[in-house]
Amino acid sequence: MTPIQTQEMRARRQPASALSRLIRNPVQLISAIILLGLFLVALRNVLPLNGAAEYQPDQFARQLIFGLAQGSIYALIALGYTLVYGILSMINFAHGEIFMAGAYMGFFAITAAQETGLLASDPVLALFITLLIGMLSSAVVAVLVERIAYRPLRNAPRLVPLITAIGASIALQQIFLRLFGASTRRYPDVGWFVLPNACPALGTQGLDDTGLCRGIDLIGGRYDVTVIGLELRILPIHFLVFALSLALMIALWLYVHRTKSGKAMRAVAEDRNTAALMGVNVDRVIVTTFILGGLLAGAGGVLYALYNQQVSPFIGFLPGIKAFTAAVLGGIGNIPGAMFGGLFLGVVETVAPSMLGLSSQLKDVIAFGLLVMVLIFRPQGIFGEVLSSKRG
Amino acid sequence: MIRAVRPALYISAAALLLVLSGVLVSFQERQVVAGAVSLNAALIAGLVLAAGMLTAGRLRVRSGMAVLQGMIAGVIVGLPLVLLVLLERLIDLRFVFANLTQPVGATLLFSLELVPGLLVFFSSCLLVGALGGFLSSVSRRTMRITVFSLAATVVVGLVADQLDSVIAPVDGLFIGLALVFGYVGSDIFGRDSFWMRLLLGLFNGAAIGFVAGLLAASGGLVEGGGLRLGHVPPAIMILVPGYSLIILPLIFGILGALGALMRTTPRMISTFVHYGGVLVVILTLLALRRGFDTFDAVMVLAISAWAFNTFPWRIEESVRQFNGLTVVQRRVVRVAVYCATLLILVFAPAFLGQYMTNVLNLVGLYIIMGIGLNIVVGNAGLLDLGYVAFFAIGAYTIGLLTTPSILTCGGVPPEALSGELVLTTCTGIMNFWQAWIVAILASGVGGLLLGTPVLRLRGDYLAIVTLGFGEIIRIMLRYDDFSPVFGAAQGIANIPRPILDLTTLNPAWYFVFDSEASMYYLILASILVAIFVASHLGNSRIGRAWRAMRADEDVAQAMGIRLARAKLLAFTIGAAFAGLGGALSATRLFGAYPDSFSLLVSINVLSLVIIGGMGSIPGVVLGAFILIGLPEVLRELSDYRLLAFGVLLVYTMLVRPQGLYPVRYWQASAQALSR
Amino acid sequence: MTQLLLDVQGLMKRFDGLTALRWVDLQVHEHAIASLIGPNGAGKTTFFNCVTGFHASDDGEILFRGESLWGKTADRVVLAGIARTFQSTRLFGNMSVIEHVLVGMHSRLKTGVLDAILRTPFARREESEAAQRARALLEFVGLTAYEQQLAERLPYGLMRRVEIARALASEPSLLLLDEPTAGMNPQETEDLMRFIRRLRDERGITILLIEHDMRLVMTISEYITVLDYGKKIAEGTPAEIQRDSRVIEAYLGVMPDEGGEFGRP
Amino acid sequence: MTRQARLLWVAAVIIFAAAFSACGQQPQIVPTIRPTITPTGIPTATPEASAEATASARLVGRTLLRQASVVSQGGEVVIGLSAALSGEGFAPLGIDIQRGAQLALAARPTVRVGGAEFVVSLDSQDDQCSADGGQAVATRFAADERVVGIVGPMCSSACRAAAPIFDASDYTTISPSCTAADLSMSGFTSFNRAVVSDAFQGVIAAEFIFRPADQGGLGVTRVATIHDGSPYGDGLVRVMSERFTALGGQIVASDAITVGDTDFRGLLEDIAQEEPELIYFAGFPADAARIADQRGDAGLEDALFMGADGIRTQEFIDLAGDSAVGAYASTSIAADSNALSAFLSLYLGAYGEEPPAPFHANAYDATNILLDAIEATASLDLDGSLVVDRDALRMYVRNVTDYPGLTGVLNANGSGELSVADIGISQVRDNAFVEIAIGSVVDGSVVLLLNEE
Repeated sequence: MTPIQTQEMRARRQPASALSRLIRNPVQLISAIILLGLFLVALRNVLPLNGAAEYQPDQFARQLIFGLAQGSIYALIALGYTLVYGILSMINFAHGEIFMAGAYMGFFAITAAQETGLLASDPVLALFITLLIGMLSSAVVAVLVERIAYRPLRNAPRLVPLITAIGASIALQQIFLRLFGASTRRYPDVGWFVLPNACPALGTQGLDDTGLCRGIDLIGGRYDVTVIGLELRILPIHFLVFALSLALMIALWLYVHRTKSGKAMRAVAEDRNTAALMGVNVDRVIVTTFILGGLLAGAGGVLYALYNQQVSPFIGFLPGIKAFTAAVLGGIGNIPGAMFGGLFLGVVETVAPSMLGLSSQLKDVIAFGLLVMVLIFRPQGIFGEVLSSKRG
Repeated sequence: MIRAVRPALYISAAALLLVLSGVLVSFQERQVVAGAVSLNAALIAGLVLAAGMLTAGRLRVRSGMAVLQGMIAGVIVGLPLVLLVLLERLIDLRFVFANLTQPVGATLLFSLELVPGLLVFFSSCLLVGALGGFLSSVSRRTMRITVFSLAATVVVGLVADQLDSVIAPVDGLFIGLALVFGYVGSDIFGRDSFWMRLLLGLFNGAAIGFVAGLLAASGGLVEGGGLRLGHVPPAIMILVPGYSLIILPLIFGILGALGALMRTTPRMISTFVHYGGVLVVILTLLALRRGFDTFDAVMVLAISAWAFNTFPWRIEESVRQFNGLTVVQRRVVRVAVYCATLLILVFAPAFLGQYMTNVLNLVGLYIIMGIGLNIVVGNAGLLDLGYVAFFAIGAYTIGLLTTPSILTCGGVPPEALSGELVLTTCTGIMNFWQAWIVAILASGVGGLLLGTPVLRLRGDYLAIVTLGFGEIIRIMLRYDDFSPVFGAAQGIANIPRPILDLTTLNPAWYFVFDSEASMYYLILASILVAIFVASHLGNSRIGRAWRAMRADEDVAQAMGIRLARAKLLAFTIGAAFAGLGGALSATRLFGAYPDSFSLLVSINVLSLVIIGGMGSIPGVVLGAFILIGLPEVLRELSDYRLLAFGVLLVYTMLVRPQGLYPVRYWQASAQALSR
Repeated sequence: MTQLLLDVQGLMKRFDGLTALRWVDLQVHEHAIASLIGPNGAGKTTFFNCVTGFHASDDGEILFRGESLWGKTADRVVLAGIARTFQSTRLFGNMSVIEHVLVGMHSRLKTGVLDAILRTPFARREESEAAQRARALLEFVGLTAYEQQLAERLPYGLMRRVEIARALASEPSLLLLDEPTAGMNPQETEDLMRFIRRLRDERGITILLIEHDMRLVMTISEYITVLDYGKKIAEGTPAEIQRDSRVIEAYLGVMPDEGGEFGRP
Repeated sequence: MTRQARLLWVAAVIIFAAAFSACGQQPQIVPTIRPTITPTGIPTATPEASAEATASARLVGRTLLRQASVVSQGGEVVIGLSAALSGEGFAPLGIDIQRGAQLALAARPTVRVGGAEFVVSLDSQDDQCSADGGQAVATRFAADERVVGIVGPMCSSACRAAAPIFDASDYTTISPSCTAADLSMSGFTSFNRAVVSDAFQGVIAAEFIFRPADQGGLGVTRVATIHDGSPYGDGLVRVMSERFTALGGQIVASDAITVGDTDFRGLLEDIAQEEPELIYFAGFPADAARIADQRGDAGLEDALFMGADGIRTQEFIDLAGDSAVGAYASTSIAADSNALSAFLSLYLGAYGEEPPAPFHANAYDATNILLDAIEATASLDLDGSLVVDRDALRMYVRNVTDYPGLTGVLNANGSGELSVADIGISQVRDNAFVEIAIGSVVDGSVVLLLNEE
């Protein structure tokens, strides 16, 4: 019997250094060079070489705010992707359309409110009802999609549910197109006035068309403000969108981490079969996940429509893809990660084209480029934990 | 109880969607049977019938109860529609449902007043529901025959105006005569020996052919001639007028022989002849009647009922017989089938006319791309949503190399050159064939480059990243700053059609591929090459490696398959096929325009691969004909093509994941045959 | 002693915190039938995965016929001549039995892309040879009757044999069998034992076996290594292992005291 | 298979491919004439340029055979209509064109040739405003012997894809809405259009923006241009920018949006840096409304907004809300003659709604010109059937002079342009487009006539 050698005698094999790993992997090498190149171009534009910088700080600040607003909408959708992926390790391609459904149903709600005069008399209530109806209808659509398209295929081979998801996404978009027509519809202008005593400070900007000042209009207001030397154009709706998505994210996080059914959800995410053995009703948990994802996407839809004022059956597709990118960026399956990913993507997408001096046609190229870079360098995303092969 | 009624609920929801989407308005004037049945009526009746059959079918009850069940289903579908019509009177639906250009009532109530209209509509729903219920209780065979012949009549009614010029009545007449004479003649005299029967059939057919030749030579068939019987020029006259007295007897002789062998030959050939004859009869009927009214409808219903009656039995027997054959016989049959289809494909443009050939060309392009994507998705299991990027690379390479562009004019953008200068400086312009090879190589390399970063990704990640690549390339092609190279939003125009200049061999051989038929042959040749390459690859060691990789990547690696190399190979070959198709599409459309390379193309190709049957080449061909050909022919349905794709994708995955023409069947038979 | 085929020294494998294998040494000699036993979760399958390149081991050395396999991926390991089966049979869903064996031969065949496309004489010859070899292998494992059937639809015992035939197709010199008798009745286990002996005697293949069926292990293996919690706690001939107190302790748990009512086996 | 044998195989394949392609014909040069608009002059395609272009077209298509449409006695003369009848975004435009043609045929149901009268019927096909659709419809008409002439196709990409096919069978097409500038300069023999080319619309728009207020213009020198990436948008912006810089104005920023995207604030913020006085957008209503609306968020609320005929619809006003007030749009219909208003009331009577798009009058004129051409060039055959010599028909349409159309007096310029050179400029005032000026090209230079307030 050979003597059992003791551990210490062995010379440990040092893990290869990060740099040498980078050199050996050509794909990472090339993308690193590209990233470096872009960074240098950005630096050249920002630094005030000969005279004023190509890219002014206040321009950066304004675009940062736009980016954050757009990013929080991406975040709300991305949360839906992360939840569903966590539970079923499947991308719910139709999630973009569920977002659109919320925006569209919100439109019918707010127009009905306008017709019945509620919008004029009590805008806050009307806005609340619109948000509620938007969220509920998205949840209903999400549950229907899960019930019809995903449940029967729960343990089919990996490719099958993915293809059903693509089919469901196209079908949903076309059903809305056939039912409600392709013409773009407009959310009516609505004013939500708060803090009337801020009137004197607002000066002329606070006056609406009737000439009197009723406070800060959270939805439609535009105010020029100079903050630490940067003259910025503040739209209160930006902060409303950002605040609401943050609040919803925190609420979701608390639900998942602090409640009983949240615990069940995490159990199912970990291992569906074992969770079932522990008495967790897996089907009900999955349905709740889709409902939560739907509610968040619906909220995102209504906020999006209030912010961009236009709704059509086609608005769901592109934001849906971008939101997936955000979810992967943040680390799929990780709730704060989805929020961060959404904001990060929103900002980069808005700021990068002008900072690099490119035309904004390339906005989507930057978004998809970012996705590829993340998957090359850190497939598990910024906050994600290493994807074990089981769920990878 | 609820479970039994669930199909009726689903169908009732579908009916509501149909009505609210305003589709009935655009279908209203589309007549299936002139004067009697409009497309609306056919659709609603079809839905109610299906609801009746499904509900009653589930409960497996005696006919009495079944009829009642059918009625209940009729109510479930009819009632919401009636309520909708009433609701419409109260509030204006047009604001919410924008597509309702006309009130729902007008389309549903057979243009009667409100109350009588509703009564007529509701009672007809009950009646049709009851019929559905009754059908489900009767024997399965009769149910299948009635349903299939009704469906066939509706389809023929819809497509009648396109099919009335496929066969000239005179041709149909002579083909029918040759078959009948061959069958009857050989039956009476040469009953016993096979060769005797064959000879007689041949002789009778040749006699018919001779008569046809005489008729053609006599000029009776010319426009306005007495025997023209219709406006379509008969093929007899077109085929080689000089030698008609030799060619025609030969062709009709073969037909006579086929007629003669109807009884004795293996079931397959007789089935083929049997249904070929049925098709010819229907086409001749349409060509004669030039319209489709109630009489035609009844005729087609009767013919299809008779045909479907024997259909399942004939198919089972031919499959049984086919399996019983020895290996050599099977190889002969396979070669015979291939030759027959090739023959039909070669003569198709002459029969179908320019418009149908144009449709076939579009279907052909999608077949080429489908075969390419089938390798990537069907065999290797890599869900590629950015396939249109390689299609675009192929098209733009042809565009750049066969027209004055920055590549062919030595780096000088052509706008800067005035007219004459272009001729002198742009010496780099290639002819189509050279550029085609470069296009295939370029898209192959594109596949390699785009494949490398995604090697380690799986399933959904891969789908999204390839979708991203597709979008990146589409945006780059349309990007303003690249306009001297790619022409930005204008794309590249004036791409010439291919010219085959064989004047060195024989001064007369100078072919310009400018007509639809010439492009058809070019596309047909490309498809054959594509099938040749893809099936050989699929059946080889590499094909097996791909299929293993698709089933279980880790185990495949344990079998010695280098995953990176296999995936890259699949990507490259798939991309090369797309490049081949892209080049043909660019020259066919005389230009490469950025709008025609949208994500929609990738989804179209993906749908026909998946619905056709992942991994099966005949599945791709079948998928292309149904998903691309049908909407082109039924143009008013082309608006609902995307809706149909979406629903079909979900339906296929739920009910028939292996697709319409599953690879299992194809591969097993291919292997069996190849031994 | 016959020539050393597989020499694993100080194999180390950590899964972020959990040390699955801790300094494991294992030697297998040419034409030997060796076994690797140990309670569940001892790291036996992880050991197989590290040797066959499924998992990258963190430290240690793997020498096969003197050539180092450390850091090589699974496809290179099978080229070197090591084949394996899996604990739960992982067959290809869309393939027939004979296709499984043909895929198993993938590393031994040379048909390239061009040969396949043009179906050159070389390709056709290699294909027919491969088919013949595959049929011979099926004959050897007794699956000739099921050649064209979908592998996943066969009964469990036959699926096991398909997996073994697939592993043999790459003409290995070392075959790693991961609990081949799991789910088999005694009669089938008996057949398998004879089959393993025939493999070693007729085809000269060295066998390394992971097994829980002690009767099979003790009768068939010439050398046994015991793992517990990722550490090698004993190795030697079946007789020595049976007497080794640490092995008993690992399997039956800690003895209450010397003369306890359990007593010696 | 030894290595050399395999290499042999590869070599054989390559040699075969090279040989096969080498014997292909020497590359035939097709001089594509991109829309080379001379900086100063108006894009006039001089007659000799078109002859040379026709020669090259011949190289592309088959040599033009002398073909004729034959309509047997008692049969119908068929006029083909190619427009987008489906596809929600384009359907309103296509249906509007179809109605224009139908109204023309309602007024003139028959054609009188040599004493015999033939009923004229309209065969409408859906070209889905795409290259594929345009070509499919073109082959369908080319295959039908009874079709004499074609009104359409509708969109520039369809026009460009279908033209070679119509050329090959020597057809005559008059498009009521293909405005891409280069279509009449690419040597297509079959292409004509009864609508003002973008070349004119862009030039007149540039003049209107640049000219000082007292000469009827806006007096703006700093302009930012945005287009929606479609051939129409890209071509129009190119022409306008070229003319505007020639006049001395400055294009401070030029960018493009991707259709389907909804948030342009980043783009507008970028443009705001250059402080443009006016934003010129070439595209369709939904995107135009978003840009008009979101420009306020980026600090450009005092910048003017101008579009082209694509946005001159009620949909733009509804979607842009109050930020549409004061927006300008150039459009092809200028002459507000009483014939036009009579036609509009006829339209309202027949279809119960205002025309949703601007091209109905152009379709009306195109159909009538085709009917005139048939009556002028057709002849009766011995057996009484009508024979229309397509080449003669084509020449007739290419040389129409002083035709009193709804859109003004139309003159052909010999290479496909068949329209008056007047462009109307209108502005959004209390929720509707009001025409405020008419620009026309008078022998090379632009004359701006202001409507009295």
